[in-house]
Amino acid sequence: KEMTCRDAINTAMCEEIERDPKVFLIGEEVGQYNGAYKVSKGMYDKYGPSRIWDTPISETGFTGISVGAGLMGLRPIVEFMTWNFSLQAIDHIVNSCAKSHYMSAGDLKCPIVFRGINGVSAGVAAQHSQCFGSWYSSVPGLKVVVPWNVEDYRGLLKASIRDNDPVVFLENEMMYGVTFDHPDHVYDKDFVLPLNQAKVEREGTDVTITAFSKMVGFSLQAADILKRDHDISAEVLNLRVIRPLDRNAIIKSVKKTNRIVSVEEGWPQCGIGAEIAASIMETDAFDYLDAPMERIAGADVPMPYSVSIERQAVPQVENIVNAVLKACYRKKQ
Amino acid sequence: KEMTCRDAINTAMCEEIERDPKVFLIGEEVGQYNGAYKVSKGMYDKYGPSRIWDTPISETGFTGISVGAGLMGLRPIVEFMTWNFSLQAIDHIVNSCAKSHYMSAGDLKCPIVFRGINGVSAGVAAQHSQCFGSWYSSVPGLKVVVPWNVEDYRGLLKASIRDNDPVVFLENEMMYGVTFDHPDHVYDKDFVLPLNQAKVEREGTDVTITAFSKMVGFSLQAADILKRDHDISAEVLNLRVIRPLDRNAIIKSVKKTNRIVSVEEGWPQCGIGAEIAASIMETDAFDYLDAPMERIAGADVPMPYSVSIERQAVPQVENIVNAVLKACYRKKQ
Amino acid sequence: FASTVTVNIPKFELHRLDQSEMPTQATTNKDELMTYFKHMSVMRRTEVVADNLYKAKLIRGFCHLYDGQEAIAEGMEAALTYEDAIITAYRDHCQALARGDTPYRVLAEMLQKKTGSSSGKGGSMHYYNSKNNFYGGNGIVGAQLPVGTGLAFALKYQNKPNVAVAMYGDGAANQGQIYEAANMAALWKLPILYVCENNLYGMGTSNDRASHNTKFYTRGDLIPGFKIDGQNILVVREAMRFAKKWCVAGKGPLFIEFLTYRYHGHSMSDPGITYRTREEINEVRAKRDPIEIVRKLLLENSWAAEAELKDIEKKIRADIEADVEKMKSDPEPTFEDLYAHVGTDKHYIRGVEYKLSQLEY
Amino acid sequence: FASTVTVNIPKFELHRLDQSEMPTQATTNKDELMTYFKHMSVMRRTEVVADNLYKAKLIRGFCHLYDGQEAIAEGMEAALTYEDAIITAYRDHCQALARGDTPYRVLAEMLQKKTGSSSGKGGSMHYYNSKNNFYGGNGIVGAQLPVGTGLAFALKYQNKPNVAVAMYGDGAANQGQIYEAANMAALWKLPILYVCENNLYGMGTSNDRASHNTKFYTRGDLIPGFKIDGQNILVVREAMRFAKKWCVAGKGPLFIEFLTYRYHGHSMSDPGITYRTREEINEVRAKRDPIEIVRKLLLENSWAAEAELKDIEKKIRADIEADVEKMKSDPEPTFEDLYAHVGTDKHYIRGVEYKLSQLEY
Ligand SMILES: Cc1ncc(C[n+]2csc(CCOP(=O)(O)OP(=O)(O)O)c2C)c(N)n1
Ligand SMILES: Cc1ncc(C[n+]2csc(CCOP(=O)(O)OP(=O)(O)O)c2C)c(N)n1
Ligand SMILES: [Mg+2]
Ligand SMILES: [Mg+2]
Repeated sequence: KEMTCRDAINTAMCEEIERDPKVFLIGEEVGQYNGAYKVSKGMYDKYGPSRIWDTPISETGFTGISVGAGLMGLRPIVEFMTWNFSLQAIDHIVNSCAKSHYMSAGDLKCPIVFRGINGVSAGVAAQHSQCFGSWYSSVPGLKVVVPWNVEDYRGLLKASIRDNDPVVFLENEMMYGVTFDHPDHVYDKDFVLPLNQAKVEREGTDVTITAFSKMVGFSLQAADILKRDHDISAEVLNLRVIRPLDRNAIIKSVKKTNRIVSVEEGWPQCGIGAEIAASIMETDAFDYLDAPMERIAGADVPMPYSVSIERQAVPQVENIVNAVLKACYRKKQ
Repeated sequence: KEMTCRDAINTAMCEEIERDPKVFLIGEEVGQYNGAYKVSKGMYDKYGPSRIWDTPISETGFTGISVGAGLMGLRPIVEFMTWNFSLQAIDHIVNSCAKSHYMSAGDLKCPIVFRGINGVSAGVAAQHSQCFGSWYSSVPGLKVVVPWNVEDYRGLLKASIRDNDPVVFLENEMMYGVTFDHPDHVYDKDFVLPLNQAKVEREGTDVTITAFSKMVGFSLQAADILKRDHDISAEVLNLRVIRPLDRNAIIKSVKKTNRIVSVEEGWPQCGIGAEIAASIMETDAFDYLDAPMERIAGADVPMPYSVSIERQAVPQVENIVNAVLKACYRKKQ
Repeated sequence: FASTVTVNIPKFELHRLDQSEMPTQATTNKDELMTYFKHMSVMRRTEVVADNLYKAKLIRGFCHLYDGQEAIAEGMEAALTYEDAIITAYRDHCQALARGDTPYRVLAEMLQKKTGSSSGKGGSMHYYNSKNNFYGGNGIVGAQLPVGTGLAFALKYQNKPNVAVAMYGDGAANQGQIYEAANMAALWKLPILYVCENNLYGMGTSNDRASHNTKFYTRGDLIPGFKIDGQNILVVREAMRFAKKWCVAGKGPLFIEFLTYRYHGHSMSDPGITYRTREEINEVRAKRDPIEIVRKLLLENSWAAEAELKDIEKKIRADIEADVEKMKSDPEPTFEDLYAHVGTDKHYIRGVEYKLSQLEY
Repeated sequence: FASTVTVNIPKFELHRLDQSEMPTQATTNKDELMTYFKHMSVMRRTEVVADNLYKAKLIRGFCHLYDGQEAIAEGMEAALTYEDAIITAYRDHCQALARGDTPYRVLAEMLQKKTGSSSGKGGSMHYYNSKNNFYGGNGIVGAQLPVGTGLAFALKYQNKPNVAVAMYGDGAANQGQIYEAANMAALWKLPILYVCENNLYGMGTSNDRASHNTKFYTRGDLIPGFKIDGQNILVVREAMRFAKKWCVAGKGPLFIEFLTYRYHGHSMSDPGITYRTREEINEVRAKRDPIEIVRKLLLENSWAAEAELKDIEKKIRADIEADVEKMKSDPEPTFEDLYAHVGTDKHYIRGVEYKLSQLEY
């Protein structure tokens, strides 16, 4: 059955709103306008203003309000029109929310989902194209989810809404309109995925590619090219969740392939690739490496507008191919 | 000549305020109250309200105001009472400030210094004990400075105030009262240090320890113990600046010692240690490694209050010793 | 003896409210006053003890004492039930007590003990009691205001006939987030009371140096508000009764300003006398002390003898002293506690050293 | 013919200002009006062309058009000099033009060309011109308000007899940061004008669904403010002259609300007719169009003939068309530009691949 990622989010939210009266959606333009990116299309008409809350442009305010509602037992889904605007509200996510369970020694809980567009959209430039994956993934008390396809969007979002911890759910605008074909169970009302497991999207033996969000698709394309042109068998690991990061899956794969390339759209410094490098250094995975890890990441610049250099600022399929070739260099020589 | 780090900051600010009429200090309680931590003691009396600006508790507001003043050519020193409160203002640091030069293709400049207490103080718990080093260090357009001793505080702060880029200057409360003895030139009115170079605080041959801020002192202590008890000669590298990170110095040292331990107080995931691991992976430093890099970092938890577990949540000298021993394990065996 | 007494409430300063709606009198009786006296004395004693324990270096970090302001925490409680929700800032010991916590647990928390209210993990700024709808305790100035508005949101969402109270200081009034939250509260008619404890200073900054409009009760724009004395518990109680009724009737938020005073400095490192005079402090202690006001009422109405009240205070003092002696040998949190409560389920937690991590990877 | 004409200004809606202080008339002449007509026609044409180029997929990302609101940008400029500072939000093409940029550079920017105002790096939301004290262009709703207040801070710090203007929308009025900045502006008497362009909607949300108080000019609390028509450039000009004088006299900030309307949807993906009616749009176009108002004045006073004005418009149209044809073959930014201007000095920049980095490590 086919579906777009946009509809995957929409159906996941609808099902959970129908399942649990404590679940509601709140954010800018999510209601009467049907969502700035039409992700919540039809929901206001279906569920009305008691479940779908349009807010003023007050991220600090409505995020804090949602955290308060969550602390009292409701299950808010907070939409940031894009995650860039979460910077207005990041104190509430980190200090009012993520740390509460700990500071209260378990008394407070905040079952809340923060979701919206993260990372690079098309041509929206520096202030609207930042990946917040690594920042939020560094914060204890949060879970951080980075879906790629419809299966992910549905299974991970539904799991996030049902989860008892605060979840940061990072979507990708470029995937909203992309269609995937999945078996029926993905469309089941109770289809949930675990919030601590990566998925091998393609098995391989020569090199591991770790990726998340849109980069999973790019990595699969790279894997095709590598197979076709270089007879390299790449295993592609869709991270799915970057907190808690499924180190186990990464290490297992590296032990098999002995080589690894990390791919992400965000800035390189202190990114997810960096964490993977450190994880390999400090575990027995290191002993299995036949070459150092290669890292593909967004260029270390604010995002430019013009497509000519925007595409040079973010990973392309060919960059992944190059990195894999480099990682496999010694063998191929 | 002896001085505390607190006075190092104070004298550096005073000298720069006297040197350049465009430099001013702004923040909560910096003036009439002489600073929440008395860093700006005496400055209001000396320079008056036209150079020392007391603000309301409005971080978003006064940070944005300072950025605006910087864009018009002034040189604000913005004090966050602690960097935790920069979360209220982080959008201005990242989106209004760091990205401006780039988005305007060089037209806008913002010569501003954001400074204050970062990381772990004593017993102030989760909301007041977060290290923001890795977050800010990931942002292109910023410089991020992490001083340790009086030489650093003076030379790096004065350089930061004179620099034409926005600088994030991360101080450590636990160092404010600590005294250092330096040669006279450190107290020179024109003593500045480069904003892109690490410093070898102690030469060694067996292992490199990279550290910043308070952890430099801990690392030096660890080096003493390692020499005394294990005859291990540790080279201690004071990073000083984490954006741009002096990869050169790290790599040079690793090529000499063939082993490396990274030390930081912040959370491990996507931290500075992670970036160092990735930098080693992707450069020729990797080929010189005789053992994988070891990482010492704050525990992956919100900071607890009680000293009994607070000390277990942040690196102690013995942890550094342990990590070095592990990094040297193969050799010692 | 009269079984009740009625006192006059001074005139409210009003913003978009009508004087005729406001309470003018408060009636009370011996039992009530004795309860207030005891509760506020426990609060006062807890703070004084905290002060001493801090000086003895048994308490560390920040420690914001509430003495001088007790009539607000206790007066609010007298008008509310535990079905109503409260959130405050870092000056929160007495709110914790008012919401059902004990001096033992509150002080044990500060003493870094596992027997403390937050198992020694939160410290002075982080008390909670969700069972009694107390949500902290927040160390970030102003953050409690949107969060408190969210408590009101949840009450309304669930159609509860209750109110949420978000307390803040005169300094916090300059955080923009309150105006974002209040705007939504007004749009959505949420049952939220923004209670400003105006103790005249935010740290070392007086009202007029921080706020271009120091009438905090008027700062909700179209949201009605009032200002009144916060030192007389009966006044606070009646004001809060009025306010709760207002909210439960669906009229939306109110801005409430209680004029009060903190005896101590801002936190322990602040002597509190560089930006205000000893005379100013002494004047409040002499004329507007919340406990003395109740004591006077009890004595005037012959509902208690001076000695009886002194005995009560002595007993409280002795009890808390015994508590402290006992808790000194309570256990501290352990390495296991360090990793507990990061999330509601157990996952890999990276330790300071890799080998100290919880779970493999 | 009369060499000048004087028109009456409608009554200001006032907040803490006195009607007697407010301007009541505006005097203008042929030259001024012709200039306004030309400038606003250039603005209008630039936006229309941007619309078309967007539809032709030559412009990407967001593109917020200003047509309908031109009298504000141009009227402000008529009252200010380049020594005064301006900052606005993402709907900034026409402010860029008003501050001395050319349609060529403005459109080339949108067309992703290196010849664009920001060398193709900023795009539609990011125009700047520090030489003429234009500071953007900011894509974060509300952020320009504290930053703009900082411009005023710098003016005052340097004792300049000038004013800073921070423009924002009705939607942005609910960002708490404006109230933080305005409070400091009032405390410190900064020469800042908060100019709200009330076009009735923030994206798809009408004033009353977003703001509990929709009188934006009153929302500065004790800061005075006024509201007036923003479609007649003469009214805008006189209002701004009054406002500048106020600030330069050291009286501190003002809240100014101009009632206006955007013809297009919020950005290109918004048809703009789901939350408002075509009639509403047409009504403004017919009766309150800023360019038509000037055209009418020119014609009424026989300062220009209909054909003459049409010719001017045709010439503008042809010029911009020629510009666009020419710029289509302008170069795009290159890999070298990708790494330029991250900081003021050159340092290691990590590329997408390691080998694509600038400098070694
Ligand atoms: C966002 C933020 N900024 C600054 C601080 C530091 N700080 C803690 S309390 C305080 C003063 C608050 O004053 P007020 O709101 O009047 O409350 P009071 O202490 O008088 O009860 C400040 C500046 C903080 N904790 N959070
Ligand atoms: C902080 C932030 N939140 C949300 C957005 C998305 N956004 C861009 S413009 C806009 C509407 C603003 O409306 P208004 O202030 O009335 O200005 P107008 O577009 O009408 O000129 C929104 C919600 C943003 N850019 N920044
Ligand atoms: Mg106060
Ligand atoms: Mg608008």
